[in-house]
Amino acid sequence: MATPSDGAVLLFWGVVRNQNEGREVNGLEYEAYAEMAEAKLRGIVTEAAQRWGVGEIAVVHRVGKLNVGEASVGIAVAAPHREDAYEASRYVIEELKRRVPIWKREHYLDGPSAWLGGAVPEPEVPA
Amino acid sequence: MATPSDGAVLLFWGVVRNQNEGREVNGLEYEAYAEMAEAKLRGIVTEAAQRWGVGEIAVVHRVGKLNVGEASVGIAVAAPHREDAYEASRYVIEELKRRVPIWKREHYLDGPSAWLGGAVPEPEVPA
Amino acid sequence: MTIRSLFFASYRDLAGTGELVLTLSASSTVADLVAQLRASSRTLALLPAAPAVAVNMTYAPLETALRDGDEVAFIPPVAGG
Amino acid sequence: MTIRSLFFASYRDLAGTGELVLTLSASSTVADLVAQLRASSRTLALLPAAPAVAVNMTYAPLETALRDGDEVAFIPPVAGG
Repeated sequence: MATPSDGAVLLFWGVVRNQNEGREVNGLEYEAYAEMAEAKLRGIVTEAAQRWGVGEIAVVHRVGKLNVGEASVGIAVAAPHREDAYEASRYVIEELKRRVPIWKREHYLDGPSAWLGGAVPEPEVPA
Repeated sequence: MATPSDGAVLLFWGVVRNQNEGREVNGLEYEAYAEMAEAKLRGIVTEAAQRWGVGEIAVVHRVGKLNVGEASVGIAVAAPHREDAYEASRYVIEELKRRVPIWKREHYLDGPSAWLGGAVPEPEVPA
Repeated sequence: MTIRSLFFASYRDLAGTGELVLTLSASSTVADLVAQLRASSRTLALLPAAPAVAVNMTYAPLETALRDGDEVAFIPPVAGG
Repeated sequence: MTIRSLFFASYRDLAGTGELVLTLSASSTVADLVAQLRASSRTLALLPAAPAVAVNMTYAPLETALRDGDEVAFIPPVAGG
């Protein structure tokens, strides 16, 4: 997806880990409010592209069951300069975690599954 | 190269651009003091791994002629946490540019090629 | 007016369903909808009094006035990535 | 003593070669080697008076005392990545 003026390509993958806060994890389940999640991701990508002058950003996020070692999220950024690629990539993952309606349920080796706590999105509009 | 405890994988590629400081570039040539470059890269990777607790870091840097759009350098980092993956990846590319003995000659559409100015490495030892 | 409520993740577990359609009196706010839901069942009573919500896919405060046909999504703390 | 000098990139263009082996008087420093090289040819005279150097693959200051068999690499500004 890079163009001839891009000098840096950065790929980030979030991967399911075998543990979280000391408990052994043997799988995850992601649920999304798909239509809104897509709209929010599009918004985040547009913000990042404008702020860092980055032409190409792609994001994928899986839903459903994932095993340890599988990628849950991928972010690809191509930019003329590496500083912007790193900043834009980091912005996308942090904002995704902050306000994209996706939820995660962890399955543990030693007990029942649990929805994970996370970020509480702020209102975008006044009342 | 990721292990089950790694939650983030970050791949950086530096790519030959079609321009630099306003001049159209149609290719690059990299030269390295290969043995020393490898030793310095190993040192940088070890520093990053220790500082950010990152288990897996791989770096490749090409030498010789490259065309626009080809990758000159690749850095792969796998880490338990994404913050460390971003920091370690960024550290490796910045330190590589600061002190690994590799040189770049640009070939221009409108004139002869030129070695690019860059960073002057600091002494590592007292006299 | 008719309001469609959507429930996800842990809130879906409380609602026992992903979607409920309720009839509210005119000039109701999101807070009124939350109160009505919390009074409607023993498990929905466990919904926070001030949950994050999205009205028609935009995160909105509890004081937001609802209009007929609005879709209100109840958003537990998000944990993508 | 015998010192092996290595030249890369633009410095190799000045030296006309990648490697020169010189005999220096005992207790010479890197600065002495630089001076001797700069005096040895019209193009090597264009070598900076205080270039970055690596002695046996470690970046070292100009005051570094040389020992027989040392390898001194002349390092133009680096530009990897």
